Amino acid sequence: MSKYSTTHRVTPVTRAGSDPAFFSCWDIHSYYGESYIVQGVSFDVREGEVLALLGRNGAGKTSTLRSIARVDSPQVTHGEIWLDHKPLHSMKSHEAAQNGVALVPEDRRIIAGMTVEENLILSQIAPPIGWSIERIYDHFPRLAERRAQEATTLSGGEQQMLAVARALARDIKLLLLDEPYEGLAPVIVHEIERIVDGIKKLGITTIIVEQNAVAALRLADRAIILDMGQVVFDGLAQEVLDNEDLRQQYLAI
Amino acid sequence: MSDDKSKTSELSRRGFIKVGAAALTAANMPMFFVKDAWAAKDFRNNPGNAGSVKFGFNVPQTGAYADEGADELRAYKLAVKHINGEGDGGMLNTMKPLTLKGNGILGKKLEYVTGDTQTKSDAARASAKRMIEKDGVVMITGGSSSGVAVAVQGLCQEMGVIFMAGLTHSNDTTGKDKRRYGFRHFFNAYMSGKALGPVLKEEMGTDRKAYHLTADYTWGWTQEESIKNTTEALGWQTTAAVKTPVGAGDFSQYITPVLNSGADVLILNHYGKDMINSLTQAVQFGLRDKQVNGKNFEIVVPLFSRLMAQGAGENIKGILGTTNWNWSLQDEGSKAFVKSFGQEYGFPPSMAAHTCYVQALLYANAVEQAGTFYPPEVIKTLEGFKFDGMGNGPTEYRAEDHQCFKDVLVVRGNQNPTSQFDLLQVQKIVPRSEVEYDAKIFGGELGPYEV
Amino acid sequence: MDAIFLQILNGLDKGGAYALIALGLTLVFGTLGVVNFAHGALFMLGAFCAITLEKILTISMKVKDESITFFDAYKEQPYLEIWFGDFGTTIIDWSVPISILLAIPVMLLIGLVMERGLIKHFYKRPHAEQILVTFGLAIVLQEIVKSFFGANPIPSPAPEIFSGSAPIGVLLGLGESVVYPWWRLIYLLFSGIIIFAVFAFLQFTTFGMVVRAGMHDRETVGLLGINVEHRFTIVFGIAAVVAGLAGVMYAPILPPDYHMGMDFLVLSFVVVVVGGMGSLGGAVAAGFLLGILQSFASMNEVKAIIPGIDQIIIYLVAVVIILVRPRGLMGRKGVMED
Amino acid sequence: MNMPLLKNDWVIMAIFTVAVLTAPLWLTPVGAGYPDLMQKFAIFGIFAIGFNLLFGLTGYLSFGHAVFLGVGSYTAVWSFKLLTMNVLPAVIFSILLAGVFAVVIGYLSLRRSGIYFSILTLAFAQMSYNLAYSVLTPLTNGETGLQLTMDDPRVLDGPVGQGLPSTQLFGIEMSGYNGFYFCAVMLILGFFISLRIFRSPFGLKLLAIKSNQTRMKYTGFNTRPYLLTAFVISGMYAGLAGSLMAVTDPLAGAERMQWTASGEVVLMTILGGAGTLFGPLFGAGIIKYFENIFSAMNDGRLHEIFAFLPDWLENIVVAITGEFVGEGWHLTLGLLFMIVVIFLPGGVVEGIRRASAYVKGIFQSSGDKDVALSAEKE
Repeated sequence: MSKYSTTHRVTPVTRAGSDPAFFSCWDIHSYYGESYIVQGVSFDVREGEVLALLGRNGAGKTSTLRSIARVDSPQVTHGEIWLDHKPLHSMKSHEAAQNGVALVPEDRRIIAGMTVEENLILSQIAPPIGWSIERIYDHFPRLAERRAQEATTLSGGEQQMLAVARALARDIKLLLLDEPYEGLAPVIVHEIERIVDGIKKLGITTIIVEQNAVAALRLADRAIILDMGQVVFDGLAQEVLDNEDLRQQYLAI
Repeated sequence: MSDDKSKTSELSRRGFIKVGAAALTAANMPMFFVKDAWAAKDFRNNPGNAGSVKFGFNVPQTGAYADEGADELRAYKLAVKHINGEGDGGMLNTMKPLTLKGNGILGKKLEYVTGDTQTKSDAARASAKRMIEKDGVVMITGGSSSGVAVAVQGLCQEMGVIFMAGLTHSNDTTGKDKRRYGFRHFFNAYMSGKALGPVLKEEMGTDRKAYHLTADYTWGWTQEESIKNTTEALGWQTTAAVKTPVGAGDFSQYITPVLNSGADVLILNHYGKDMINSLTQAVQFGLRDKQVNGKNFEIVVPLFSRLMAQGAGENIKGILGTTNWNWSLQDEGSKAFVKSFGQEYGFPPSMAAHTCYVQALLYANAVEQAGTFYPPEVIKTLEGFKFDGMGNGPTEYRAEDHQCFKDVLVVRGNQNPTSQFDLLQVQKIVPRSEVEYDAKIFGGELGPYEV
Repeated sequence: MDAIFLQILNGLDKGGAYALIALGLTLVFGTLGVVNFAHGALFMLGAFCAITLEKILTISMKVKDESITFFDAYKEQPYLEIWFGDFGTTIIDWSVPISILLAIPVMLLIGLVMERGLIKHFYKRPHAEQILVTFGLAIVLQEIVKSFFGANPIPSPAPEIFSGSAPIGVLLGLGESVVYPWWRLIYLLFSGIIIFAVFAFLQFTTFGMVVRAGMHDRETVGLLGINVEHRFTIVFGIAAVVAGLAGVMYAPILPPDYHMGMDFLVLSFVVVVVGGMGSLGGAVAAGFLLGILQSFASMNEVKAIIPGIDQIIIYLVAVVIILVRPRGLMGRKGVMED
Repeated sequence: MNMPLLKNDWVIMAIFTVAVLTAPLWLTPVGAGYPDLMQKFAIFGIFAIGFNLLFGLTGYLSFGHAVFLGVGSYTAVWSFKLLTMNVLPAVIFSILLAGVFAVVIGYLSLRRSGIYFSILTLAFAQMSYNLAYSVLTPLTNGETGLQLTMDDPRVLDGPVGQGLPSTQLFGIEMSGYNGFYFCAVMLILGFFISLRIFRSPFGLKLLAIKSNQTRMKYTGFNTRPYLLTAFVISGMYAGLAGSLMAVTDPLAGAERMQWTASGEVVLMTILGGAGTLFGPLFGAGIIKYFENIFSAMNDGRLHEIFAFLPDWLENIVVAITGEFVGEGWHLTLGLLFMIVVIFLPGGVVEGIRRASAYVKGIFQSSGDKDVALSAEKE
């Protein structure tokens, strides 16, 4: 299990369930078919906290998020995931979603062949329902303008907005943001950053995965660095910004 | 070599055997196969001193003709019983001349093996080979299509085992593809045409325009040709003859052109499922209610069977066709067979059952008469064999082509059936003399007695 | 001209049947991602719903034919006729349309049981294994039907009043010789209604919206808290019902036998693929297109130029379309391309 | 199959050769030790091995492979009719012509992948079948099948005596056991080539294509020539199998090209275990065994088999088993397909592997069950 252990390896301080952490995952192991991707990841998130999940390409960041959201692949073979005293590890993705998890995937996954509004309606079919569609339109006037447009014809930034809006349309406890800035022009990145900042102000617990570590760290309270499927650092966001060795070794910045 | 042909004489006859090759074979051959081979007399599957012999019943058990195959098998089992002296004896009581004694064949108890032809040549041949190579049968019989019959007949010729064909209506079976080791009790397309001719003339006159829909394969072609020859001789015109793919399912695209073709008779050269579908759909298109050229539009189905009539239901009523045999025949042989079949199974036999039953009896009788299972002698006995009391009046197995000649039935779908089995009404029994023809017209060669 | 008009009708009619079968097949492909070789068997089971109902309705009082002693020959009269007279006769006459009422619950149940009991476990298995298991299921289903009903086709006529042909030539001013069977017109209408109903259901209901979304991106729909699997089970049931109804209504055109599903299977796959994997509209368009082309290729005039073209037209068109358009008429990228 | 001994190809070949050549001995107790069925085992074994080279290695599921079987058969029979009854030219021409067909069909079909590829191959095969059955009757003799006749020219052979000549290999007649041994030698050769391909860099490339075609394309690697080569090799195997069918029984029918025939080899391969060396052989054997032995059982035969039971029990057992044999053999086959896929994903070979791992587990450790489990995981 620990053939990739490194000097920075952090032993989990809490065992999930035994500590009243709002969100907690403990020793999760996930596989894509034969390949072993997440190799014993453990961490906690406090309510309202924003956590940046960092690491190089292939370090297992997206896989960790997907493991938490309980989608079919990667397959979690071991470990526990708790959100607000509910055992996510024994749920399927739709059950996890009904218990307040929302994943905004890296490629946004806007449903093709449907309008903006239909994409929003779709996210309000299953409970618990969050913002009303009117409130979303108030908040994202760009989406209101394009409500009848086929959603996949939106620009990248607008699609990202829609993906986030889709999460807000549900009553969520944990937002998982996967590469929200990826592939967007700098101007748009600023806009999305403002939106994410707004979400933080709403007090929604968030885990953000981002290649652009600096941008993520600006936003995050805490950071975790993954390397080869394992947690090699768990500390304050500021610490990562301060520790150049760490950044060079694991983030190449 | 010797193991598969079971005969030594062949080695010299073929003359191209090399000593080394024979040695190789012998070395490869498991011992237990050699044992019987050399002890045997000189033909394949010689029962020798064994107390029993086996027939191979090769019938379609799966696929579209499985019901026909099931009926064939019932008839065969009945034949085995009767030959072994069990049951009421069936046609053994009516067959003349009769050599069988009701104690098996030449004193040997008759047993049987079964196989599934799947109505595919390859599967039928594989099944027949199993019967010959593994089960050691002395005769193979059965089948329900001409393709299968020709394929198995060819195999039986090569392997030196007699084949009594089941349902096969193509002229080729005893024409260009005839074989010394194959015999056919069923009638053929040519005879259907000959038999239908006078009835068509009587019913529909001589001024008709016929439209053919023909299954696009060899049987369909021979039937179309035979019927065309007959009707054109009557003075009918042939408006069109359209080939349809086998298993087309929906024939509507072939039927609509008939509507405006000016034809007043539709001739369906289809068999089995194709016939059931094309007839059902032709009736749906209102062809039977149509008036063309001041005459009632008519549909003719040259080859009928009771199972097909069942499948077509109401649509068959009043339709003319020919059939090899029907259970309502009142001759002694037919009555005896229908009675024992009915008592055994609770319903009347189909023409497939009749054909197969008779074939099994005829072979057994020929062996008994020849006093040996040696195929060339049995073949010689069957060739030109004349008999009566097995339905359809006096019958002959013609020596030149192994085709059976007997009366042919022209039937009509029954308008008012008296029971659930009373589907076909015999319109006319066409005497044998009217359907006979010269064996040379279809060519082919029987091949040798000795193989 | 008349001939061409009739061939178009023939093609539409045939196309309606192809489209109905292909529609269900595509629904299952598109939602569950399962290659369902048992879909033809569902079509066959539908047709046998009609046969079964007819058999039930015509349970008869049997009067033995005393003249024959050695087998069970009887003349029969259905109890319905004895009890209700002409009304009973009419009910029996209408057994094919009535059996739609039987087929809907039965096929739905069969579909749900099939999906929950078997197909469910094969979502993530390789397509080859899906093919093998559903092919095995198709064989088992048809052998069961065979052991109950035999291998011979069983006639199941349409109601008497639809037995003739409609004089559409007179109605449309094309001449008297243009007639078309009532039942085939009804079949065409029926397939149109069913296709429309399925599309309307998918387009205008919330359930349908979820299904459409799920066909595009199952995972994301799950992430929105929707139990997709549960809904897809129902979609499978609907596909079974569509196939079953296609079978029921086809019974008067093609007397059903146990093998009819297998006969349609290959063709319906060709239709689905020509239409493009995962595209419902494509499946329907391809069904009608191939139906019409097949009808025209069967015309004597065409066959005289290219002998045997009616034997291969469907496959030839399939080859051309797939080679010219990589994903069939309206297929989506990445669906069943690996 | 992770016994170290079996890692050595020559050991595999030696065992395989002995097993095939002694087949008459060990197949007889199960009722399959007669020439025709053993020929079929070998022929369909070759067909399935060839199919596996395409499907098992590349993942491309051809649904029209029977067309090459048919082409092989027709070519062989024409060679018997026109040239000589010697089987060598027939086999060679069949393989070559099947190869030519495979180049054309493969070139076109491989422009697409996934189910589009499958349907393209299916369409080519169905067109060939429909034409061979009807329009091409002068070439194929349609429904009846292409047969030898007395007046065939056979330019290389002298005039024949009475009756139709037999196929022969320099004088050795190719029916019965000789035919089987000829097919067996071809099977051994075919298996050897397949083994070499599995182990070769070419085979590994094919496997790489199977696991990730898109990635290989991105890296600028042109997969098409590799796929086409695999397709043609596999078509030639089918051509060989088709010619052997004609060698052991000089007749060629159109049904050999029907989709059901193509489907059969697909089922054989999946049933045995696609992508494994031995799987297709097992699959071919099982299906042919069912077709020939199970279909031939009837009530009489069942009564013989169960004669050891008390009468009342015998009747019940015969009544029940009777539903699954004879005319019910399709039902058994269908159930078998389902059972194998449900319980043994990966086919019969997977089943054998699991069983052997389980047995090993029992022998290696009394008490430590983890060994068996870990063996399974490997």
